[in-house]
Amino acid sequence: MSADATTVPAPAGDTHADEHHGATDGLFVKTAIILAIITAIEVAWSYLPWSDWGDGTAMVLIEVGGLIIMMGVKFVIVASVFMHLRFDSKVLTRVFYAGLALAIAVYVGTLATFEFFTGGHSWN
Amino acid sequence: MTDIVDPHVVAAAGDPPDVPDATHGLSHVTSTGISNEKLGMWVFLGSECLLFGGLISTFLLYKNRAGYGDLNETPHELYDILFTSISSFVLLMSSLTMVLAVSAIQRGDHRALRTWLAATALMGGIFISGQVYEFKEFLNAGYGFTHSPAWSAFFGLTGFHGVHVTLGIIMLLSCILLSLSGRIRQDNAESVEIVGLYWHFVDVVWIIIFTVVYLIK
Amino acid sequence: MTGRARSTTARVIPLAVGAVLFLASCASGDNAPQDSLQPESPQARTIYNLIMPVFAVAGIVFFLVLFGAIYVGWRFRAKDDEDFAEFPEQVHGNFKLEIGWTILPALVLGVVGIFTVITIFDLAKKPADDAITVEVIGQQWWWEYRYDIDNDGVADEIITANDMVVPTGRDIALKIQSRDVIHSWWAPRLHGKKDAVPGRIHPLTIHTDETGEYIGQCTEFCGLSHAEMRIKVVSVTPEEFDAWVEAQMAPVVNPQDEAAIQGWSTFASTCTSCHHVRGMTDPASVDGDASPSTATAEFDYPDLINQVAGAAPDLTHFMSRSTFAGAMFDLRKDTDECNALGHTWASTEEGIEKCLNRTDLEAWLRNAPEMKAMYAGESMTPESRGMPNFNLSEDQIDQLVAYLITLK
Amino acid sequence: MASTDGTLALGTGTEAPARPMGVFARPRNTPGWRGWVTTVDHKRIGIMYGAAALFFFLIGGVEALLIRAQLAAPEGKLLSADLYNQVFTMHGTTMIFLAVMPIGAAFMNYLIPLQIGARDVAFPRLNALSFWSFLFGGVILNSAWFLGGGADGGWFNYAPNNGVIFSPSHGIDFWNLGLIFTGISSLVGAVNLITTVLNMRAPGMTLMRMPVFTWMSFVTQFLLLFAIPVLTSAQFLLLFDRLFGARFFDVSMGADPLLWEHLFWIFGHPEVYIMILPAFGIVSEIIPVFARKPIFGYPFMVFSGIAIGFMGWGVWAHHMFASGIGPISVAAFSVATMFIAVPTGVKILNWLATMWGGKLKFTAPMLYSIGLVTMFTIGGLSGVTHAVSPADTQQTDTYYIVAHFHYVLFGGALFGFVGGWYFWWPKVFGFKLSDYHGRINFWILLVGFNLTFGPMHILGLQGMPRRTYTYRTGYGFNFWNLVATIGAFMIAASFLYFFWIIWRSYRQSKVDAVALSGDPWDSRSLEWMVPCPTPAHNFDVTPTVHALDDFWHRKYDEDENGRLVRIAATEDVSQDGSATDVHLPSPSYWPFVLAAGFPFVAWGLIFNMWLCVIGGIAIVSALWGWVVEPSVDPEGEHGPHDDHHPTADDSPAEAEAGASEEAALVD
Ligand code: HEA
Ligand code: HEA
Ligand code: HEC
Ligand code: CUA
Ligand SMILES: [Cu+2]
Repeated sequence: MSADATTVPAPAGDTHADEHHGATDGLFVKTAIILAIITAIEVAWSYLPWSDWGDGTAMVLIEVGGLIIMMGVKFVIVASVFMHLRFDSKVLTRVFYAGLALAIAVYVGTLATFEFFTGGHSWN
Repeated sequence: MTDIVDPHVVAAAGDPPDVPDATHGLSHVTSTGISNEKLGMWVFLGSECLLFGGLISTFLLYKNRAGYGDLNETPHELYDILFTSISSFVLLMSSLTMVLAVSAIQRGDHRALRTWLAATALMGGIFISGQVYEFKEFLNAGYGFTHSPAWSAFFGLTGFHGVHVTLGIIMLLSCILLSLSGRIRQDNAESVEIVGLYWHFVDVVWIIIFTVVYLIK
Repeated sequence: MTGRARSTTARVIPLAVGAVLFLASCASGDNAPQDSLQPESPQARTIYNLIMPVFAVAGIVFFLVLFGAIYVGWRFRAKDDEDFAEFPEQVHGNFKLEIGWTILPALVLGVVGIFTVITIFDLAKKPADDAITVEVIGQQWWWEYRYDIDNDGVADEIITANDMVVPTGRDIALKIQSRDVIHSWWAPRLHGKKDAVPGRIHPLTIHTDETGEYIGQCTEFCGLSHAEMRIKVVSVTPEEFDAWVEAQMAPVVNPQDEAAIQGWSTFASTCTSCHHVRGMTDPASVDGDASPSTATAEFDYPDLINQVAGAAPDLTHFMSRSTFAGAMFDLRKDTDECNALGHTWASTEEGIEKCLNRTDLEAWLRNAPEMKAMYAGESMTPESRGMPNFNLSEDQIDQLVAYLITLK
Repeated sequence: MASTDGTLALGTGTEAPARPMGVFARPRNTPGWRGWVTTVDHKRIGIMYGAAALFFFLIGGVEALLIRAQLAAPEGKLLSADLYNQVFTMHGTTMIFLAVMPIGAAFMNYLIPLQIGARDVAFPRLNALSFWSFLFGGVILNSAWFLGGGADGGWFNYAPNNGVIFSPSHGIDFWNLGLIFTGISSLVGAVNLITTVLNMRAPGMTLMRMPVFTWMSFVTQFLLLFAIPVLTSAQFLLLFDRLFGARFFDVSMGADPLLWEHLFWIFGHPEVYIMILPAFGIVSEIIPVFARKPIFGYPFMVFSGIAIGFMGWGVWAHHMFASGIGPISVAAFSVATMFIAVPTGVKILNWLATMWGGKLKFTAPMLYSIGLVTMFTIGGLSGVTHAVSPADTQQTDTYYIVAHFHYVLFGGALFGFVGGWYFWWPKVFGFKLSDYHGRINFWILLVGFNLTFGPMHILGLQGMPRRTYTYRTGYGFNFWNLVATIGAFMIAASFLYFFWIIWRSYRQSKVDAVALSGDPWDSRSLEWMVPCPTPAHNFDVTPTVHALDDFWHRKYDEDENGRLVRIAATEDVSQDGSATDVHLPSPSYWPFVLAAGFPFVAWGLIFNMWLCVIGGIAIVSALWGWVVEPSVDPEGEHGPHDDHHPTADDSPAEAEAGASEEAALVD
């Protein structure tokens, strides 16, 4: 935000005009519609009889992968549009996604050591 | 002291031009140009990712360790996906009303602000009611918080999220009250925006929970 | 110092090695039986051979930094305040140098890393096919061992505690488990440690080349008596081992002499809610003064009442052990003469006469919680752990000991 | 003060909110203890952090002495097994969470705003909340001693030994709740200081002009920001297990105890860098001053610090090499761990290179810094030997590990901190500590320290397990344990000496009161530009920064031959602290009241829910008071230049952050 906007009580109307480049109510509504559509696809997707189709495990991978991708898309849309990350300073994006990336890294690492990485001689 | 400048004009970005000091250092301008409050909120949200991540991972690790004997159903076997989809959808849409509230106060439209805030809080309330109903169903089926690791993890995670939503609702209602008493003005619209950030965050966390905890078997 | 330090660089290496040797020699054989730098098995030697060069590298780096600091400190010290007030050349950095000391350690560590990874997978190999499988089960605060000699995946009826008897020259595949909290099984001269985590079974392969006793200790903090949860691996020749196995499989013989019979019935009434003696018959089924050998009815064990872990040491062949209560106490007196008798010390009357550590055993029966810190409690609750005080009379204690020594 | 940012001001501007709560009339700059309780001044908060941490350090130290007394000889009888377990658990917990971390926080609080040329931190009241919740967290933890015994599960408190069945006393509940509240303290502090560093820098203070100490603190705060919530999530699980019968660690129902280990160490390893990085920052400030040279390779110093912070996230399972996570994970974490030695080595060598070619003056701060460089290296190298995981299976849970971490924590962090005390003492208290005695003290401490922890390497390799209340003759443990105990008492003596030095130097300063210049060491960074002790408003005028080591460059410049020449007298480029019309955030009761509610919540959860109600009332009313209280008192004292404050200010977001903290503890 500009220096003026923060220090001088600005006249009504344009205080934050410069801050939200193009973040209009119309955009928000459109975004919400897109989110709604993705959610509908997600739910439908999860109802599809994946395991009946072809090679079971591969299909399950597609199912899960698809759900994860749709989830990611929704997440990014909300963060960028509703939470204004797209329109705000990059610093905000960095601190937030740093936390998110770190969380994904350490927790995926942890779950992986539980699930896959036994290797060697094992009784379990 | 010739090199003292007005920090209003220059924020840590290379060598500043020489401008005489006018403020005695009490700066209203920050180095990044973002207000402290907003930056602080985002920093805090970054940390919340790790908190929810811990609980989500716990659930993922435990989701099939549902118990022994007769009462050995996993949460997945009891979910009513359609029901949860609807309440998730309501929460998702509350993000829209929230953002409309912010945009209203930025325009200076106080009535619209209050309307949208109320709508948001109401949708949050619907979501929470849905959750309470869902919990009751599970309890009736014999699965409580203390049943097994899977159920502890389920209630722990969703309950924890529910508490976040509840806190968000309280904040929204406080904003309505503050607005009614004239304490929220157009030029401090950012306070609503910050409450909004919290609200959206709680929503995006649910986006993850809904997929990872409910949809993926 | 100034001049010498530079030329000392070459002498630093022997110094570092010397320091390591000093560490290693601080303990020799007998007076440091738990020394991790005295490997006596292939596995422990593998580890040793990996760590010694690393110690040397560490020693070298340490001496470089230490003498570097001393040297720099000496050479560039300000002589006095005036000298200090003058400015040295203002160096802001040296990119090449810094890149150099980023890359050099990385290379050193890369090499260390490669050998480390190789060793990790080497030690994680499957044990040999003829390996004997032993279930190692930790509980507060003692270890139980169950054997699967023929390796058919079904534990044989050999359940012992404290002493783990193994033959030389064969891989022993351990299945490390726990019944309550996390413990860690460690016999330093044989192998590194491995945690016993409840709900999981962890593998560890050990192998002894020479007969003897290898001692160790539980090393994951497991509550009150963690300090006294000891380990003893007794390695014997394959022949002796076969004999031991046979003896362990043999059923118990009912006691014959009067005191022992009394002890038997006290045991049946007081102790069997926790301890089992395999093949024990019911003293109550002995008619009148007919010989105990006529007692035929299998003893019907009551439910275990107070051990969180769900077990107390199996006493079937109690006298084949050299220690008791988590190897905290000697069962066989710790004298050269008795130790020389090995694990069969109690097979003869004379051995028992001379070598039984009666004092501690009686004291244990008199008041176990006083001998070892346990949460035994005044009364037994589902949460209590360890063996309570039964306020037995001295006569009862004598009789119990008379009975226990029949459990050969 | 950006915390009072105009955009966030509530209220209409005409009606300045009256005294928010009748009883609690807004505190003014009260002298005496009330001034301290209500202060929001980062300097006073820093001092309180330091004092409280030192107090807890003494408690932890006395616990350490009990441990050493018990282990002086085999079969020690001073402590029972039960008491011993409590004592070492509380020793480790106290030293880490209540001594070393808050001493670091003390330095960071005091110095960061000064070093970046700010008047205060971004959220002064949240800063006070950080301090008070740390203090009350410590009170909760230590109140266990009077309410049924301390925690007895070890400082990392593995499941399921931390469950009610295995630890039926309430000790672990105190541990758990106490650390949740100190965690809130750290988290709030992290949000605050990160925002401060990002947002409150003086004009021209770019990131790459920040002093190394500020940089290391900045990295530390990110580590805290992301590590604390992981511990908190584990603690929630434990809390629900212990107090409400959840099954997160109930193995009989299929739970896996390794979950706790992972969560704890995902926090725990970054935690060790949280403890060391501020100390690294401190010596990076001290060494250049007494070598009369700039820090060698500033960018490398900064980036190695960032690298350490970053890599610190990928190595946690090196604490679990024996826990059965399987060879693939072990190999990965082994190698990852080793490479942390690379950036750390860069630091060590850059410090030596800073000294190289300098004019070294061995003042007490300098000695302690060199002590860190050498002693930390010993600890770091033993760390690398742990990273060799097959070897670690021989070392883990023995005294060799105990040796490692005392070398890095005491030989690293504490040596740095003590050096920092000597260095900044005049800035904080306006008098210098006796350098002569400081140097003697250093040598006593150095010898005592090595006597205590050096032998532990040998003990560990000889197979002495840690956390054992007793050992036996015949294992080769006797001699070295005795040596270690003697060393420990020597450390104790050196700290008593240190306190005497403080007292003596204080007396001395009263006797011959020489006015202390703002810059007693001829130093480099901005905090030395203002008088000693620092005036309440820090800077008379916000300095504009042109370079790294800006203050130095105001004093000196290079001539044509590259020699340094003085271009200005120190007094001419310093500020005299005489400004009078500076707005400062006003003191507040609420942070204290809010945090004072915490112990009641904790005791309530343990003993009686009604206590929770009392705590809850304190917390809720404090939150409310906080929200309606302007962060700058409209009636408070301030100068005439008021025109930038057309309205009474408040900052709801600050309160919200508080509220979501609240959420965290209510959950
Ligand atoms: C300040 C705290 C601190 C710091 C900085 C460190 C630093 C390091 N630590 Fe340490 N550590 C602890 C505190 C710390 N540690 C604590 C408290 C525990 C025990 C917890 C418990 O169990 O209670 C522990 C335990 C611990 C373990 C687990 C041991 C076990 O329980 O089995 C391991 C294993 O890898 C380890 C490794 C390391 C490594 C590789 C470093 C590295 O960062 C060190 C890097 C530094 C150097 C190597 C020296 C300087 C470098 C050079 C001069 C360059 C040249 C060097 C080479 C080429 C080698 N540490
Ligand atoms: C920063 C952290 C830190 C610090 C500074 C210390 C300092 C010391 N520690 Fe610490 N220690 C730990 C962190 C630390 N420790 C941790 C994390 C553990 C692991 C715990 C666990 O296993 O769970 C541990 C464990 C540990 C053990 C192992 C216990 C065991 O495994 O059984 C031992 C044993 O000797 C020990 C000794 C010491 C000693 C002698 C000091 C000394 O340096 C202490 C010096 C300080 C003093 C002596 C106080 C000085 C002042 C006075 C005495 C004046 C008296 C004043 C009054 C009476 C008012 N510590
Ligand atoms: C409530 C359970 C319980 C009862 C009843 C009980 N014990 Fe024990 N006993 C234990 C436990 C547990 C141990 C292992 C203690 C340890 O080492 O920490 C033990 C250990 C022993 C040992 C050492 C065994 C070994 O190999 O280490 C002997 C001998 C023994 N008990 C004898 C008896 C006798 C005789 C009685 C009856 C008078 C008795 N016990 C009753 C629980 C019990
Ligand atoms: Cu079992 Cu320690
Ligand atoms: Cu670590």
